[in-house]
Amino acid sequence: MAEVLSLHDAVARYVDDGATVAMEGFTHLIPFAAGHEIIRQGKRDLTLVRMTPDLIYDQLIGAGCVKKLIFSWGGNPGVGSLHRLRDAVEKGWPHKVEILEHSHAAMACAYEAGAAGLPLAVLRGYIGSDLPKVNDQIKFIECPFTGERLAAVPSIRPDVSVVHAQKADRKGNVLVEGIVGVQKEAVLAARRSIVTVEEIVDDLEATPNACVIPGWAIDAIAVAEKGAYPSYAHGYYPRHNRFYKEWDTIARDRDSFNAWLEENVYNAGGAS
Amino acid sequence: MAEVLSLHDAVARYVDDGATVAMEGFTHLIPFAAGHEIIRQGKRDLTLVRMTPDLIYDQLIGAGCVKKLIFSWGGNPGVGSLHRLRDAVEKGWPHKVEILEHSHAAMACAYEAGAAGLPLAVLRGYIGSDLPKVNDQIKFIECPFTGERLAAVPSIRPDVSVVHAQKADRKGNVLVEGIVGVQKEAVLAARRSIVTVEEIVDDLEATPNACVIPGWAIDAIAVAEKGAYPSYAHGYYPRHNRFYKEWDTIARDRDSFNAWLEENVYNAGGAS
Amino acid sequence: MSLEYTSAEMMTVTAARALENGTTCFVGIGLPSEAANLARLTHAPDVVLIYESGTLQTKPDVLPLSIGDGELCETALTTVSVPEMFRYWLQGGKIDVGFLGTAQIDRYCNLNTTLIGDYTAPKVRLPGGGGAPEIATNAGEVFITLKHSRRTFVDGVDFVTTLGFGRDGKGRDGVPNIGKGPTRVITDLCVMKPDPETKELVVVSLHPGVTAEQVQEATGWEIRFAEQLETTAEPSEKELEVLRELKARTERHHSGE
Amino acid sequence: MSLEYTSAEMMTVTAARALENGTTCFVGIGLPSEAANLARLTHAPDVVLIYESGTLQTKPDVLPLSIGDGELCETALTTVSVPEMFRYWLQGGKIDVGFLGTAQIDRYCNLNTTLIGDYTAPKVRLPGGGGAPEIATNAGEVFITLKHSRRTFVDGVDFVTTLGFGRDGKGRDGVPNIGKGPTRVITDLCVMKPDPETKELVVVSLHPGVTAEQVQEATGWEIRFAEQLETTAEPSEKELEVLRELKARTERHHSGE
Repeated sequence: MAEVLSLHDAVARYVDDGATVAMEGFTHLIPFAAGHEIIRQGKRDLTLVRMTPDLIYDQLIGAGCVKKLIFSWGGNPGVGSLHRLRDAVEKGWPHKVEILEHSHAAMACAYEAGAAGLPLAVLRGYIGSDLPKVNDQIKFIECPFTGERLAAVPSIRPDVSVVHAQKADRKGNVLVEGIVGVQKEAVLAARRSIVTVEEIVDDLEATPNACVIPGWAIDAIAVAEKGAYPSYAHGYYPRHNRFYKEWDTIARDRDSFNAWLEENVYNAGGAS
Repeated sequence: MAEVLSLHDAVARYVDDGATVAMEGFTHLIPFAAGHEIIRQGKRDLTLVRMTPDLIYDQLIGAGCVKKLIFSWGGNPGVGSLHRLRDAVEKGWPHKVEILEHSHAAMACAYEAGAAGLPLAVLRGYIGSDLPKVNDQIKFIECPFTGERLAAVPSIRPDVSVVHAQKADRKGNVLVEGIVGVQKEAVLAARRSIVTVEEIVDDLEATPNACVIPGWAIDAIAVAEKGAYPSYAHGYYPRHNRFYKEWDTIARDRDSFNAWLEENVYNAGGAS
Repeated sequence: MSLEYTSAEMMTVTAARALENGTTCFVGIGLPSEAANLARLTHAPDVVLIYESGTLQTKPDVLPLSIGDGELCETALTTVSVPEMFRYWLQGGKIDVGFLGTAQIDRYCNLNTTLIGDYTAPKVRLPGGGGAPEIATNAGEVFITLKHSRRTFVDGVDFVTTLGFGRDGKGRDGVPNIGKGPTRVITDLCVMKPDPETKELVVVSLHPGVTAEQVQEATGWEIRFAEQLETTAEPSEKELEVLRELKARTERHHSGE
Repeated sequence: MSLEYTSAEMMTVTAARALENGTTCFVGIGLPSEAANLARLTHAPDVVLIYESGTLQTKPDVLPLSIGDGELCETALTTVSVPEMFRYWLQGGKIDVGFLGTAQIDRYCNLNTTLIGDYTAPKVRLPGGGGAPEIATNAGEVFITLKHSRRTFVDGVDFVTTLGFGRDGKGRDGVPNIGKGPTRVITDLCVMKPDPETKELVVVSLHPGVTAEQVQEATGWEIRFAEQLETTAEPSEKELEVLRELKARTERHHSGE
């Protein structure tokens, strides 16, 4: 049953050093506020899972929280590289980050399989790609009916998933609207889950088939206004595309990154 | 691209004798009007697929359209048996119907896999059940990651799927709302599809994540007002529960069934 | 003070009491649905009722005739597709209790809803498995409720549609990722639980006025009784009132158009 | 009459023309997105654009910076989850054309977006595969567009992120349920198609003013030219006007908050 906590307390309670953490949001509703709280609390040795690492994981990697990254596309969308990710992978700063790399289709299926309680996902994927040569978690099985060779990947079952959504009601039921990505799957696949929301309301006003995650399938709800910024929340605020472009300059250099982190994360207090 | 046809023409064009036909609608939006049109056109040797055969398949079986039935629960919900189905299976009237029997979980997964273009569905199912002994399409595979034994069933790929929905717009995009069952999966899994709708509107007025099937993924749209009756259409008319109870009497006897069929299907004209 | 009530009411009330508040329950149609909704309307207002039609956390005002009546969707928190229901919610491990009825049950709680007689030439063809085979293995535990008779309590079911504990009581041993299975069976005569070791059903409680002989008479095998055989608590006035109102509302609703 | 246009505009217009009206197109971000939207705003109003963020049949007024800008959802027919997008729509065989960019391409249209150098010690780490590996095999056919240079057109990609026709041109032979693969590559210099037999890329059309020598100079292997080498048709006034307005709108939009 979802408990309403401060973001500080939710992260302190559910994100342990060394945990496997999925913070999802497919370009939309990216849980930046929660990511910054994880940085502020100095979590270490995290295995981070995310289809599109985006700026949020660039920041967590640059801040030294991350031991391993499982992902399928690691760039600054429409802009270029994630410089902190590259610096960690190419030069080992602030320390070496191990990577495990998939395709989007495989990760999406692996979340789906995780939500479905299965140990594996089966897909028609990775045909002719070199990715199976560098990721030993990609295997192939034979269909017992047709003999077709299909890819199999382990399902994703994070220790904790963190997502951001538009709103929760007072029972902790959450409405996600717009580009819903793999958020519902990430929450259902995880042992524990934190959902940050723009606001808590009396009535979700959801249509019959809306994407609603029941409160009893969530561990903690934390209010984080503009919690997806500089990403966006459909119906609340737009994506700050200019900041995504500016990040290219900020993150290119270790000092300017550190200065940004100091000012915007460590000294930004955060929801308490 | 969806073409708007009369129900007569849609059935005449896409439902061939001997075809595998899935008519879905999980207690809601059951395509009765289309089923009656199939009976009127005297289609024969159909392999019918449906999780819950319901009255619609009882009628098709009693009318002699059916060679084989693939299903997971064949009753009159909350009332009792499907007497025409039982008469066919137990006594071979009007002729013997072959059955292939699954569980709901397996059929739901098999539709999902069909929509996903896969040859098989994998599920944690059929443990300790005798069903695999009488259905040779149920196999078991070993997870290459955990060694767990999981059930595998062939995906469902009908020649044609027929579903009923609330409304279509003028481009043939369809909105399904309420209990959406496996309708979307049935349409996407099939080679051809017919969607009957209560009405055609200018604007679906769908919310961002509503269950909308694009017109280019459908072959034919046919208007069939009250096309799900005596089942129901959320937002249009309620389920005729009393008729479901009355059906028990009508269908129990071959003569009363034939009389009902004569009056309510053969002589009912139907949308032309 | 003793109230008047039928054995069917006794069964429903006892079944309802088994459901704890806050539990997530995957509800079968018929008797389980009646009991689960009675629980929700009495001691367990926050019980989460889930029907296989995709309706999550539903609060029907009248009992549904089918598993997918409009009432279920209209009063649900949200409604998901049927594949999602079986994959994410049931197989995904979100269900505490699966609540099932059955046509036949044996001493190891195996359920038959497929047929009477031989599969290729059935004497009576029943509806089939529906959701039960996976509800019974993927839910945390399973409650079963049905009327007690020699026709339903048989010495070996004709067909194991749904696993209880297998024909030898060992059907769940060593199987990974499987629920506890049936933990109680509630009939109009008594309450039974599987023996912790052998998994054979043991009568643990007789409903008021019911004798052990009556239970044995209605059971197709030599049934065991617990050493500390209890008497089931009677329905309360409140429970009977709520149940009768629920059934009256339902009757009025379903006899209309 | 000859219009003034840049080689980048020539590339986008030519790529746009490749998309027929009514096609369902799975659109990669960047150049493919620009071309696909130009097609939609000119000769192909009913082209169905699908982005991996789950937005089905979207009609953005400005080009999205990311694959999941709000603009895509707001103008879409509907938006589905990302697992559904990859499972039902891409793998389910509903996509006619996958439209991709790349960092490196070789003579057999294999694409590398993973890294330059060695996998364990990369010289340059690129973003990775994203949707491309399965778009390239599950879509009916694949169009590729990128700028022509020796950095991008290499004699053997460092890593096959995404299958063209394999290192020997036979990577799709005998594979069941696989799309046709790349059928054309559009750059700022020319249009190439795979040889029907060997699958090696052949230049079939040079853009106006471009010489075969320029193309060879910008290509990391000895590239073949078709016997009937054509000249690509110039952009029309209408196409240039629509493209420039689209880019100006986009620029204004993205430089704001």
